Amino acid sequence: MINDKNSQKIVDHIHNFARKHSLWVLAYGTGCGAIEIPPTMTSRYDAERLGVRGAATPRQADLLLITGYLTTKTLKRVIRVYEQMQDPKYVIGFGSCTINGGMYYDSYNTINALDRYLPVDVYINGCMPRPEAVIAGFTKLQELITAGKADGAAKYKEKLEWYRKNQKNVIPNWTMPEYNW
Amino acid sequence: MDQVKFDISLIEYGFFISAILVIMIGLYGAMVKKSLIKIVIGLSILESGVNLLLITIAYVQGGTAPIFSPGLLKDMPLTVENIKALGAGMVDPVPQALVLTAIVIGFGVTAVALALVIRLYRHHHTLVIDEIKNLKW
Amino acid sequence: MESLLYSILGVLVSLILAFTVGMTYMGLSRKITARIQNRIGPPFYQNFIDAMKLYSKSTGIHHGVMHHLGPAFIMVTSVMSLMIIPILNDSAFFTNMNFHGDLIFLLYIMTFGPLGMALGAGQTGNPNSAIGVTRGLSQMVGFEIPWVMAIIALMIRYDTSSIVDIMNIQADAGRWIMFSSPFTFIAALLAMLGMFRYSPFDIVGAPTELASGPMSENGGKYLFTMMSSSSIFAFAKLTLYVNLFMGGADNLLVLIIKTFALYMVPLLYGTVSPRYRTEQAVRYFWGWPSFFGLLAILYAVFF
Amino acid sequence: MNSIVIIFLIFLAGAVLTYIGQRLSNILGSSLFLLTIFAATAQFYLRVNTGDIFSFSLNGLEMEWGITPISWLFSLIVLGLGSMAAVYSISAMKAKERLGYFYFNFIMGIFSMMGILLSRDLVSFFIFWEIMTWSSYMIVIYEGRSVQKVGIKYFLFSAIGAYAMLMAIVIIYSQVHSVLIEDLVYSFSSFTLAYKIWLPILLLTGFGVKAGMMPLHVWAPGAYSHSPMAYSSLFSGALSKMGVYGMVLVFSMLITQIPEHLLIREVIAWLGALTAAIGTLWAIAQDDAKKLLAYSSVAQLGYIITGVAVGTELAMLAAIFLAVLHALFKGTLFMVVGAIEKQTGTTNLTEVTGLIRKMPWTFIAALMSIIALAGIPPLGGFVGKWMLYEALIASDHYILVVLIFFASTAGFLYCYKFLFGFFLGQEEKEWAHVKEAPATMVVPMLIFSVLLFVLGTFPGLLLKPIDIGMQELGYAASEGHYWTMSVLFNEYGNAIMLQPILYAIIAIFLFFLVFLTAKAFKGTRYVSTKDISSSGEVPGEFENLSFKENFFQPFLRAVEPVMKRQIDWYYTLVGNGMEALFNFVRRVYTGNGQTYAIYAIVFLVILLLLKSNLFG
Amino acid sequence: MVGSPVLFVAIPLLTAFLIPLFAYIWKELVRIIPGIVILYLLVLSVSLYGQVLREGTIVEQIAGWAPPWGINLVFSPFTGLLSTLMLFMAFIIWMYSYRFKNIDFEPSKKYFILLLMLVTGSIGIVLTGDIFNQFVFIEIMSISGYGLTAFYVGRDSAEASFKYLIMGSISSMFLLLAIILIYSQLGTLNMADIASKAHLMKPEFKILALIFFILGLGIEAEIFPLNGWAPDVYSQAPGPIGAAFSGIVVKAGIYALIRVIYTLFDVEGSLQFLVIIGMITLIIAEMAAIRQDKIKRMLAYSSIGQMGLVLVAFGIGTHEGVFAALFLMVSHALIKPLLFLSGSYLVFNSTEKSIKELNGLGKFMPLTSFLFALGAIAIVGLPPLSGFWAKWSVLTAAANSGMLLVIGLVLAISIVEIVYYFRVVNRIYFFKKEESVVPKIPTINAKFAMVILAVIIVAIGFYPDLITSYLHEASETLLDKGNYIQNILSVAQQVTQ
Repeated sequence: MINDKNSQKIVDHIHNFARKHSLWVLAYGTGCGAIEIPPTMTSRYDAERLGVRGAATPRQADLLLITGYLTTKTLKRVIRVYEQMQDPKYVIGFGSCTINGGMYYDSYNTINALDRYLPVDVYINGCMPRPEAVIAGFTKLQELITAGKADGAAKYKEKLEWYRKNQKNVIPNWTMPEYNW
Repeated sequence: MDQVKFDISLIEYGFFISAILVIMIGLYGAMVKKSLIKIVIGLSILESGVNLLLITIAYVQGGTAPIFSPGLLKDMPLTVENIKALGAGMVDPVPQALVLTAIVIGFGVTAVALALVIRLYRHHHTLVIDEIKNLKW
Repeated sequence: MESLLYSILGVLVSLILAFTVGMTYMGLSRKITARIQNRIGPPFYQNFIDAMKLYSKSTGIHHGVMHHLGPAFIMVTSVMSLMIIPILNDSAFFTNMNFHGDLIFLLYIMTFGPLGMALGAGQTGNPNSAIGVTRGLSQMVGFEIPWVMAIIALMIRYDTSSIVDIMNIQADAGRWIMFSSPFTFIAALLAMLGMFRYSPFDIVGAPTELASGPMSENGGKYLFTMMSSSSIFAFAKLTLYVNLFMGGADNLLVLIIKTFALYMVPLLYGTVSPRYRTEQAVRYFWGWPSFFGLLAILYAVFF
Repeated sequence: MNSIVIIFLIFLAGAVLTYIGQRLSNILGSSLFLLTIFAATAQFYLRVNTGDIFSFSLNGLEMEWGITPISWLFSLIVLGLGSMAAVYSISAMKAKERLGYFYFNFIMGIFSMMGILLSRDLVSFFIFWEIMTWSSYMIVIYEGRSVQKVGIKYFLFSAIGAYAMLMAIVIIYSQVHSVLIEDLVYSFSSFTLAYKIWLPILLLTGFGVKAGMMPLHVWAPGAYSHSPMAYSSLFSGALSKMGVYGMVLVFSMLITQIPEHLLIREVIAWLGALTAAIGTLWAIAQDDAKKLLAYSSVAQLGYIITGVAVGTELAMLAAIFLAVLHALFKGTLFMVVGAIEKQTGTTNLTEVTGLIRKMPWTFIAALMSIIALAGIPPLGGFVGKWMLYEALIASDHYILVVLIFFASTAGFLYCYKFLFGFFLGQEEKEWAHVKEAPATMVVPMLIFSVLLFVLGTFPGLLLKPIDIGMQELGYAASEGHYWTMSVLFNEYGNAIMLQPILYAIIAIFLFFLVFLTAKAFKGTRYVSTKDISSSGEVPGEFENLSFKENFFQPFLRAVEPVMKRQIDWYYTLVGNGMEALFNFVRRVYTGNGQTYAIYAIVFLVILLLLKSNLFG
Repeated sequence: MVGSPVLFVAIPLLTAFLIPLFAYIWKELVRIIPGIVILYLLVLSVSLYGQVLREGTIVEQIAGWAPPWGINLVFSPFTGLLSTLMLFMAFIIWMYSYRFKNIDFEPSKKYFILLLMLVTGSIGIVLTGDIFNQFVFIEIMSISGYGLTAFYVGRDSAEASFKYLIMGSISSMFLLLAIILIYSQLGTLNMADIASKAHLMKPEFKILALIFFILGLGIEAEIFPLNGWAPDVYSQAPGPIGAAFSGIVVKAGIYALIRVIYTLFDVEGSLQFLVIIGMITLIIAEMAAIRQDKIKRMLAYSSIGQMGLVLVAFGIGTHEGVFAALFLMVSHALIKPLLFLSGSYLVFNSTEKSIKELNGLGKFMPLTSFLFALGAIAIVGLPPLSGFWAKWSVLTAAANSGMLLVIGLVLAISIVEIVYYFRVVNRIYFFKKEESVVPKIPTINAKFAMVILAVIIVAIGFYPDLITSYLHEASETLLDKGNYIQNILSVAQQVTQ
């Protein structure tokens, strides 16, 4: 009965509902975007009413926030954190820097397109995005989850080699353990 | 033997006092003098003093030498009473015997002491007793 | 046989009840905190959603058997406490395994959970977990002192070590122990602040400093187990306090009202408090709360 | 020949033969060693019945050897732990030097303990007591130079205790003109009041030293932690119980006859509780597992002493029950440390880490005994502690309960430290090579673990013989009476049966273990302990991520005022003062011959001056 | 009669002077003859002792003069026990020193002459019934003691010997003074006679005489302020002589003191004085012992302390007390020589003789070290060795007399004893050997001598009844003053009738 496709669908639906309304965020304060997180969470905008809540460790988190530009040095940590998160997991790119490098587009040690290294589910545009935009991003992600389209993690597994190649290109001395998920 | 009663006269006090004085001198020598030789001399004097005291005790006023010769007995019969009566007039012989023994012993001790002094001098190159204190505490 | 089934059913119901009520209280606490902070806050059922989500995580990791068993340990503790604590006065349905002397048993059982969980946290190899555990255990030693003093004062005063007896005594006297033995209640209440690990005493799982301490390696189902067990445990503790000090409850509604009222104490105290360091917390518990505990014992001995 | 004598002969001959055999060949020595202990054990349990008596006369003293139920009970500890520790020590001591010496003293240790238990008179009691002291002393100093201070300290305190005891025995002999214990008990009531108070105090000092009672415990941590672990298990498990045994005798036979007995009882009970509390605090502060266990032993013995001292039926029952259990779990724990020391070469909790996957059986044994130690149901420690609490509350020792409860809660801290330090935490590359200890070491530990479990669930198995023993000591009534006194048993009737409450606990435990987590266990994946969330950093292979140093620093900060000074410090102060005094006094021997001569004269003068005071 | 008590004095004295003659026959005889003589005397003593136990005290008159005029030797169960013990110790010491240090012919000649004289003196002290005779024997013993102490040239032996000599001279002075006093008052030198007439003495003279005796004999018995010489002598004399001092000489000194106090006078308070002075001696000696760094000095202080304890036991004054004292004497006479004998091989090749040099010798000299350890364990009174029973008897005796303070102090001091003995034993077994020390394996005869002692110690420890009956007999004899007087003076009556 459980294996039945329809009932699985129902279960998925319930699960997705739960996932959608309970987004535990690991806010990786990589860049200046980190400053936008506190107003988002506190009284003025109160993201918690959407079920968004900070998580202390990647093991507990569902959502990785890449808040701003990523240096190659930080990228390594971000990849590590991402890989430690449990499925299902989502990534939100924060600000222009994650999309095309933003104002650091020609810097020697920041990456330009986050998507080449990690599967980003939602981008939030702006430099910096205001809390309203961030909340809009969360809502967008929730929509995607409901629709079952927030499948970045699956994509990452699928195209792991490609991602790895890109990652290794920018990260010298690759010492990370193999992705074991 | 009955308890011997002594009639202590002034002269005997003199003997006692002098004997004790000798002992004191000996003790003084043995305890205050720093030279080993003087200490040995002190000890010798001490011996002599004690011997003198011993002899003094045995002294009987006007007594004779404690020798029983046939002449002494004369015509008296040889009874216990007579012998006792005779003996009362004699100096007590036992302390004299003791003193003889003690003198011999004292001699021996002095000899050993002097030998030791020689050994000590060879070893320490001094005769001052205060400096011969390798063994202490 | 029938009665056995009946009591098993009762246990299951009380379990579900504890889970539900506990979760709701947790959710409400988030809501209340949010309102105090002038936020809207999550809906009161947010915790159910969170639990659901955690349970629906499709992958999970463990660092070894002990890590895996850790949440189970704490769950066992919670359920065991719940089984022993009578839920309602003279209820035929909730025939819990309360027995004569269960107070002492409870004292032990309640300390067992943290230890079991500590073992689990230990095996993760995450230094943060271990640090959290040491803090947690230290605090436990702290608040156990006033707590045990309060319990002993109760035992002396009412000459029993059974919760049911104490409930009956209150029912007979028509007066809550809260009022008849105020010192005992104060000591126990202050100890409860530590038991709940709410704000001044929440350094154990400091989210930023220790990455949530003992549970930093737990995600998904483990976290779910811990969350639900802590809700159950919270309910059990509140019920115990209600039983001991507030005369128990005749029906579920009264129970819920009383427990909720009691629950507000650590919650509200927490929302307005900063955080104690561990040694400060320990010393705090050995200060006034223990003094009240001592007073309670003296009071019980002499009056 | 009397079978008691035969046992003693087996021990003595076995000890000597083992020593000789060990010189000839390793295997011969080890097998003789085991043979001796097992032969004696078998002889004891098969041939000796309670009530057997062997009496003889020595040096004009009537002496008697025999066995009473209470000593039979303690013999379980001695021989049970002794034989297991013997098996354990074969592997544990492999490739060590001076094995003959070790075996000899090991056998002598067991021999003397059996002697203590079988003695029915005070002199042979004392003789065996002293044999026990020096045989254990010999093993304490087994490691050599580094431990000689520890050894002297141990021996010194043992001697203080033993001489206090000897003084009591001598006084008793002068009063009773017999050294038989029964005569003492019979005529104790006719003693003067001063004797009635001082004799138990002297005896208790003697026993208190061995039992590690508060101001006399300072030898224990060093001695327990520095002897080879194979012996430490016996040392802490059985040898210290001899002190408890003596205390049980004193409290049940003598103190009950004192009208003002309450004060002694209170003082000793308080000392016991303080021992428990302070011992626990110091155990928490230790970084070395041996030291930790040693202080923990001190603390655990504190509970037992308290129980014995309070001396109500239930308290006594609890204390003896705890004594047996302490032998089991502390024996196991010392064995665990020994196994770890053998496999890793160190017992420092800050160095060794993450052995759980390498030494799983050892871990299980350690876990079981820690659970028992901490007094968590369903293992035996819980039953004992519960009875103790009840007894204390029932006899109005409220503050003691708090103190003991504090000790036992704080005990969790070091329990956790022990388990975490060795078995949990990061699995470092440094210890990757470690293998499980040999079977002969693991099996005794596991046997004890199983025993702990059995005694926790079937406490009646042990309570029954304790009950018989206590009736011998003059405690009243039947088993039912005792057991209804304890709330643990009354509702659920026959204590021999498995307790329903414990049934329930185990059932729930299994339920969650199996149904809730077994499936989940499959669904989750094992990752190494290096793969932890550490801010995205990838720890290197040799990067130390263990949290070991200052493990309980916050807690220790909180209790700092209590732990400012060890009692050792005061003893050292006294000791140094004494040595300085002695050093001063011996300067009367100036080394100058003349001075001696002057002394003679001065002495003369003094005698002359005091002659009327001194003579006639 | 198997032999006469006179032989105990005559034979060794004679042999001592004949040894140079024997040397002309065969040099080895110098070593063998003393052994044979001592062995003969030992056998004689044992058989006489057996006879005495069966038939009562033997009183031997010398040169036919009956007591109180003549000198007499008394072989009672008490003196017999002591003389047997002393001869046994002498035999052990002879056996041990047969090849000690491979001494040359000339020194060994002197050594054995002096040793025999020492034995003569000691046995004479015990057996004689005449105070002046006792004085002479004391002097014989002392003079041979001076000689033996200064036996080695290389050490500070002369210094020790000189101190001994000074004290010895003072001792003899006081003895003579005491004798003078007694003689002047009672006109007799026979002990039994003095004892029977002691009540006739003026009390002040009696006490003065007693004080002089205490001073004179106290120097030999090593009571507190008079024992400054003892540690020096023990430590500087050759090892076996240290053993002889602790096993023979001191015992003789104690005997003499006890004889004076128990038999000669019955001054009230003298027993109490014994307890006090014994206690002081014990305490101060053990205090000094704990801080020693020379092994033999430590043993010496320990020996002094033990003697203090013996005096305490004698001071208890009851039968049990005397029994305990005797037990302690016997036990100490066995154990302390064992310590000296094994200890002197342990520091055989070292010049300093310090405790440090014992480090780690357990591996190199297993037997010797073991015996030393055994001795140490025995002397601190750990069961099941003989020391325990000795201590037990002392304590019970004290307890029966209600001297609880004594018990406490003795036990407290025992703890001090434990500390310093175990420090040494630990060093032997568990320390690293000093580079400079060259271990010396004992010769076979020395090993044999030590093992005999050890075996006896263990045997007594396991079965004290081996000796207790003799000790009881002996203590009864000592306490039965009337019988002593009667035994001796009845001889006189037989002669006069």
